[in-house]
Amino acid sequence: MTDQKRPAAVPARPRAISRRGLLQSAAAFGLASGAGGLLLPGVARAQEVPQSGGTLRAGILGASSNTNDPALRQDEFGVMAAYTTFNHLVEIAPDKTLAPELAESWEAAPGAKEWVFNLRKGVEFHDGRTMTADDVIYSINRHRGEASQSGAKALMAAIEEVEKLGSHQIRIRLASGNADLPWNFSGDHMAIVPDGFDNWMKPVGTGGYVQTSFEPGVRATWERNPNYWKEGRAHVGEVEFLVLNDPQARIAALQSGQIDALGLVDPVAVEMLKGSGAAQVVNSAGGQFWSYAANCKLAPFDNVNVRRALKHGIDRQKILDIVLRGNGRIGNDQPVAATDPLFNTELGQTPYDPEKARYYLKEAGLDGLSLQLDTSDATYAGSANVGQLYRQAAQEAGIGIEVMRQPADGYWDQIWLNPSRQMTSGVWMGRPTVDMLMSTIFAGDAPWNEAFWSDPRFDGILVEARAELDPAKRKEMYWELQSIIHADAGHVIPVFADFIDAYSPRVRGLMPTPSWYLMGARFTERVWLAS
Amino acid sequence: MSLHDITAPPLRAPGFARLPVLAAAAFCLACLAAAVAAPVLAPHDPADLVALPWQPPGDGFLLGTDQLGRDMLSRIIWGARVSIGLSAAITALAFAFGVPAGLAAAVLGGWADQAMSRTVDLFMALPPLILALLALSVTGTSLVTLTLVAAFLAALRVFRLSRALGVDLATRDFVDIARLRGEGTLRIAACEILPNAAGPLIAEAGLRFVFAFLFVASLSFLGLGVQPPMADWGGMVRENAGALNYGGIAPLVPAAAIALLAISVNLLGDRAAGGRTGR
Amino acid sequence: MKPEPAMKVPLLAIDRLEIEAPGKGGAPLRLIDGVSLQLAPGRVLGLIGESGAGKSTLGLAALGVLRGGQRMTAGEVRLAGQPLGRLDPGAMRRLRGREVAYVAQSAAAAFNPAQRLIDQVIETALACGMSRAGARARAIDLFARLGLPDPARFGGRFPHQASGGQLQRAMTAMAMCARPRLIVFDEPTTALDVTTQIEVLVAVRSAIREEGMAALYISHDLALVAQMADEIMVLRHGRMVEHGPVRQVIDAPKSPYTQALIGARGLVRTPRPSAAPILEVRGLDAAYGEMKVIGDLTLSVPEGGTLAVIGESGSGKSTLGRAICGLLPWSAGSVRFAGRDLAPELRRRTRAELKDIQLIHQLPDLALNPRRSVGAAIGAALARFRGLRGAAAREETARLLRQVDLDPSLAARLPGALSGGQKQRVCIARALAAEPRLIICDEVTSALDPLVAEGVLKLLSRLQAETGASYLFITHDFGAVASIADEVAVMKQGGLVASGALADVFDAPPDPYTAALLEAVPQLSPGWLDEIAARRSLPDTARKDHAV
Amino acid sequence: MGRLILRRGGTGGLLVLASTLLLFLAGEMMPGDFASKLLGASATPETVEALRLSRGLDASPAARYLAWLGGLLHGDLGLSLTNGREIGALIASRLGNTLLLAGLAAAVAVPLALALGTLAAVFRDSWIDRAVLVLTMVTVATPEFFFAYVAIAVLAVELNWLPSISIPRPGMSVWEVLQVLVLPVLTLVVTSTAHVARMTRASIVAAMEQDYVGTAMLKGLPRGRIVLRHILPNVAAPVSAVVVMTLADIVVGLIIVETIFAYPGMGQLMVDSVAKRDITVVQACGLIFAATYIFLNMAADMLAIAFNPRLRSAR
Repeated sequence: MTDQKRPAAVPARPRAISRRGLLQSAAAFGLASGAGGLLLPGVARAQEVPQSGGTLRAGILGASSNTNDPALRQDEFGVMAAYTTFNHLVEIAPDKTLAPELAESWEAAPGAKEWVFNLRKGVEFHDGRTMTADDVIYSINRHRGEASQSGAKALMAAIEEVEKLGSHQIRIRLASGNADLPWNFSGDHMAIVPDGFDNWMKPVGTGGYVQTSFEPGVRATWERNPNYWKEGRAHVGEVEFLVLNDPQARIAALQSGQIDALGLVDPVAVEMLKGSGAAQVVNSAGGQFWSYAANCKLAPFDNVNVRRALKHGIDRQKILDIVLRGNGRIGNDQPVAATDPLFNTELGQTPYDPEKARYYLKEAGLDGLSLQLDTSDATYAGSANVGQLYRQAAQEAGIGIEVMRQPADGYWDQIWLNPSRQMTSGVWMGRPTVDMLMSTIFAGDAPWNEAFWSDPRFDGILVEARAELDPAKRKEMYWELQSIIHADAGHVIPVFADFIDAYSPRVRGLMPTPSWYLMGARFTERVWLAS
Repeated sequence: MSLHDITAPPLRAPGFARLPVLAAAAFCLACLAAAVAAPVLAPHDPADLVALPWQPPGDGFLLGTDQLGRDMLSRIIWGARVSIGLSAAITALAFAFGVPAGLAAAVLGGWADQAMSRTVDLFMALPPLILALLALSVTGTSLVTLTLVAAFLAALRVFRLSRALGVDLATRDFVDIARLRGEGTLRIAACEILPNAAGPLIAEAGLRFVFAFLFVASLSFLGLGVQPPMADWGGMVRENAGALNYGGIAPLVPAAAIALLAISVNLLGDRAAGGRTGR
Repeated sequence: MKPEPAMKVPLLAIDRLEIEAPGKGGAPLRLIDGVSLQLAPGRVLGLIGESGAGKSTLGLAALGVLRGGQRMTAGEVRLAGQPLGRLDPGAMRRLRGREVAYVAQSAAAAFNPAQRLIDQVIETALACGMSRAGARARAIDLFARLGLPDPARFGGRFPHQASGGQLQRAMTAMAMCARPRLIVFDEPTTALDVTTQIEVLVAVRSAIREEGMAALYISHDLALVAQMADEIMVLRHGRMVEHGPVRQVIDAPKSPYTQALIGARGLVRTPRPSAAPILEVRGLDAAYGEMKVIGDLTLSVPEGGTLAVIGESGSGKSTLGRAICGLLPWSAGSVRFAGRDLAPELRRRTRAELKDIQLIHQLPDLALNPRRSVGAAIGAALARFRGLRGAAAREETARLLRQVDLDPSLAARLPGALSGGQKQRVCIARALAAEPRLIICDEVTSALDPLVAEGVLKLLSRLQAETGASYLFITHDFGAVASIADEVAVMKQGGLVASGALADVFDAPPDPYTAALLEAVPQLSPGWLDEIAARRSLPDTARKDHAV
Repeated sequence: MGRLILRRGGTGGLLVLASTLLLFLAGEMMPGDFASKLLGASATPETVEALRLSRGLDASPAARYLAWLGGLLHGDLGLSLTNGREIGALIASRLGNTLLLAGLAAAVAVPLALALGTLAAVFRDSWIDRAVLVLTMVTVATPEFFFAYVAIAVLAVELNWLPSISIPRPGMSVWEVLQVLVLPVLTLVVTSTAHVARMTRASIVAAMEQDYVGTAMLKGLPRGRIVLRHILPNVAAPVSAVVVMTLADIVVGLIIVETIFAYPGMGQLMVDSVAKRDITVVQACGLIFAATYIFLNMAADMLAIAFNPRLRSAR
């Protein structure tokens, strides 16, 4: 956790939450019932009327290679900038439901293979043009096709056709049914830009702010879009992003009042920031979790009892207390966050129980167990230290863990998903839908099946649930899936880490938002500044 | 020719300046002992969480605890092993390659000297931190590559010094005598030149050691140095830097250790180079 | 000679002075031990002694200055009646330059390399309140009187643009510029060639006489002091050994030490009958890179005898030695040794050839590896050339050390623990270890004190008789030549100007250069310098000075 | 002297050329590539290939090296791999910033260091000397990032006197810009002063051992005059060389300071680009650093020539 403090570490080192982390997370939206009971001045209170104006300054992780092109964006900067400049077809509302944004409504044909989206009329781009279906189709097609360089290419791969039905209506045909399709359009990659647009130094969108300057890796500024179509949104007069990467400098900048907003706050700083009165800290419990994946194709981890021993040999509370300083929840070896409506509330929590672990080892016919655990800062900073905690706890259960610290460079390419490794660590930001989450990590043919686990029954239920439009049935199926993972899969999921943000005292309208840092990356249009 | 007035008070007795040198020697020895006997000396396992994070000194933890609640004293002791071992390895490697190459260049002269010297010129013409950054990006960061890269950079300087010393010594009459005996280059370099270059080289070794130390700390800052959970002092400063904003002293402990060791080695190196004022 | 003035108010009075320096073991080392002297205005006192006698320390004390670490522990130094030990620094500073000035041995190092000469010469005069124009005029006048070329513009040079002799004279001008009453000359001509030396001596002497200044003239060369001084004080180990008027000290030395000093100059060798040459050098050309040092040189060394090669610095005599040894391959010509041609390159010579020709250097400090013991230095040669190792080598080393009159126990010592003379003897022993047929002695006595040098020369003569080795004896010192050579060759600018049997060349110099060289060799007789000065229409001394 | 300078300049040119090759090779050998870094998790072989093609990476290394060199000769640094921008434009403001910061740091550090070094040397073995010795030893032995953090914690956070972020904004007054730069400048000054001060002291002490200083004393000159007229002119060459080398070190040493204070300079750009495998930018930055370093080293040598009357008057 040492390095929790450096959510982004320094530029030379791959970001703490890189690749699997930050990059996906933008598209990540766990539905959650946010952390309640905040008594901060900035947290929205009904009686307060938002004020307009002022300059909102945020410290953002970034690099000189940043671009405004949402298809190629990297880092926190790209995500935050995307939601400041652009709108999307749908948005995750602060009340955690899927809300219309540039699409006013949508409808799926039975089987969820065909979708029709009705677009909002009278929305103007920053350059004065009015948004039509052509713009939306262009914006979607940018991510498809052979030549696409987009990060959302895989996400859009299931789309077979995008059709214009009218000036403000489109139809999307999928290869197979997907009840959750609209969620895919809330991700930052999927920003809506004018038809044919490609001048990314001067981005044009329909968002609440118009970019006025952009120095990659240094700063960017916006001013309020005077023609913004949304009511009661985008309150501040100007927005400024300062690229701040050094963990110490980020906190210091907030403490000394040079910035108003900071995401990816190190849990270690939380208490101090709260105590100092110099900042408001907002925790958003969401879908971010750490994982240890035991290789189920490799003996002895192909024996479910060994996997159960591993699950009982970890002291989740200690990791939560020490590494996260309580800023999170303990995990239960399944990926759905407790804040998700589809969370299986009836699943029993696996405790830290060395005796039980020993018992399971014996069941597996083993007296003891020793294994190598690969960790790397490529996952989250300080993962090696968390590994040490696991080692300490597992020792009691007769499980010897050798914590390997792998170089960040090449960890994802060479160590992770390498069928010869015994146990690897990973980090997941959650996914907008439980289906996405499970199909990317747990399905037998999942691209990132880090535990090499497969269960035909699980796979069958998963496909069935995907096309199911009935909420009650969905819930039943997803509960079942969670329980299968919990009991059988190769994953040890010790904790869910909160998204922790900090704001200067003058920021108002704050609200825990489960989907990502800084109010699901939409803070610029949701907060306002007290004078 | 240093002159003084006939009335001027005589210089202080040399014994007076001995105190800092003795203290430096004591500190170096202590660090060395810590490095060698870490398993015996450290009160706790450096990886074990023994208390709450960032406890102040006292309460059974002489130097408090670190950002994870590990015993700072134990980590400093084990860190001595990593830090000193690494710097020593870097220095040793740099000398193992730099000195023979430098002396060979000096004694051989001609195109061999030209080839070696110009190559070294090229690498010395590039900023060391940039070189390290590039090299470590190419090779990937591990204890081995880190040592090799830092040793290479140090070896460049050692080469230059050795060559300069060698060129100077190679013109000495006793080297002529050895050549008149028909002795080979290697023997001349080893028997005639090396022993006479030893003084300045030892002083340089002290300097290189300190630089290696700080260089590794700088690289640690850039994420290219010693990787956790290994405890090296530079990394410990970095890991605990967060405490500064709380008014915690945790990062001061390893920082002070670095500074003290650097100063001590410096002092001893100066003394080895001769003269208490000759820095 | 001028009449001795009455010594009523001594300009400089030193009374039972004691000066100490920190010694090695912590016990202080007494550098000056109860020396007293008085110097009247206008008089010149010569201080004589070998290295370590304390003469420079005494000279500096006259300026109220000590070297680093030294302390005055007793006695008093009075300058113009003022007790230097009790003045405040400011007052002391004001005395320097106007009352007393200093001329150092190495003017090249004593001038600030970054400033033009004139600025440095007039600096003190300006500080004394002289106008810039006045000071410049005075300096130019002094330059002229000291025989510097183009006096009006000479001062515009930087130190590196003037020769050693010129700098020495410029430094004298600098000392004189503010008209001090006393000048301390600390070995002012030791670093110069004899022909240059004599010119500087003449110029300096006439200048101080004209200015009526008193002087302390410090030198290790009795002959020089005899020319410059009115009286002589002989120092040894910080104590005064003898003090008296020049004539008295030279003609009737009272102390045995002084007698020995005077006797050291009288060593003369009985020439041997000429033998067949063991070494023949024909048409030799040698160069350092682009710079040609030796051109078309031909000479030979008689078997069992000594050829002395004489020349001033830059004449190429040392280069000749290095070429013959093989350290500097020659570019043309041939060298025949014992009837066989030698290869120019060292690595093409046989071990026997290497063994047969040995080299002894001028500075034993540099010629001995400071990190190898005496025994190891000699042992390396024994092992290499005679295959002796272990006990045999140790025995032979002991024998060699005894042969050069050293205690065999010295074999265990490092060179740093030996005196200069001992070190040179070790070098000789090391050369003998090879049982060579030819030894090239490159200025082997130049760095040694006269008495030590005499001992080394005697040793070399004796060894020649014992071993039958031939010597190529390279030197600039005529005294040494007379005591060791059978034949001489005089070199100038890389070529030979005269050669032949010792007596022939010395008694009837065949060419003007050799004659001038011989004439410039300081003689003990006090009137010698006057005679030369009279013979040459001095001060036309600038003719051979040229910028380096 | 002209010939010496020409020769030194020629060597410098060759070194720059050689360093281009070195940088190019380093870039070629760097594992991972920008395309997969950029596309991250969503990278598929096709998207990576498409991106690589679009940046012209399909040409052979030799061809790309020659093209790069050709571009350099025309002052064209090429395009950034990650965002396709002109590197020249990307670097221009960064270079300006870096030079500004380095210049300010040098403007403070150099006179300070010279003064400290001179004082320590002139009052050798006095308390001043010892104080300077201890001060320089401590600052040399303290990692600069640590000093920066302490400075931020105390001066920015605790006392709130100075901003901890040093991003100059357009439209700032000179005074505001200076204020923003205080902390990084302070850090650089602290870490770079020691070296120059110690070298200055050593040079002066060495000069004081020279015979001509003894001569000056024996000429009865006051101490101040000896220092000013006889010592300082003679240490100008070595000290100016150290000063220039320190400048070079400051320019390069900015990497860490820039990172901490978020100052948009070259060092940050380079570190960033290495992480993103934006090889063309890495190469351009590396080249500029190398050229600066080589040039300043050359300048140091030339100053030494200029200050040495012996070399100055030779030819």
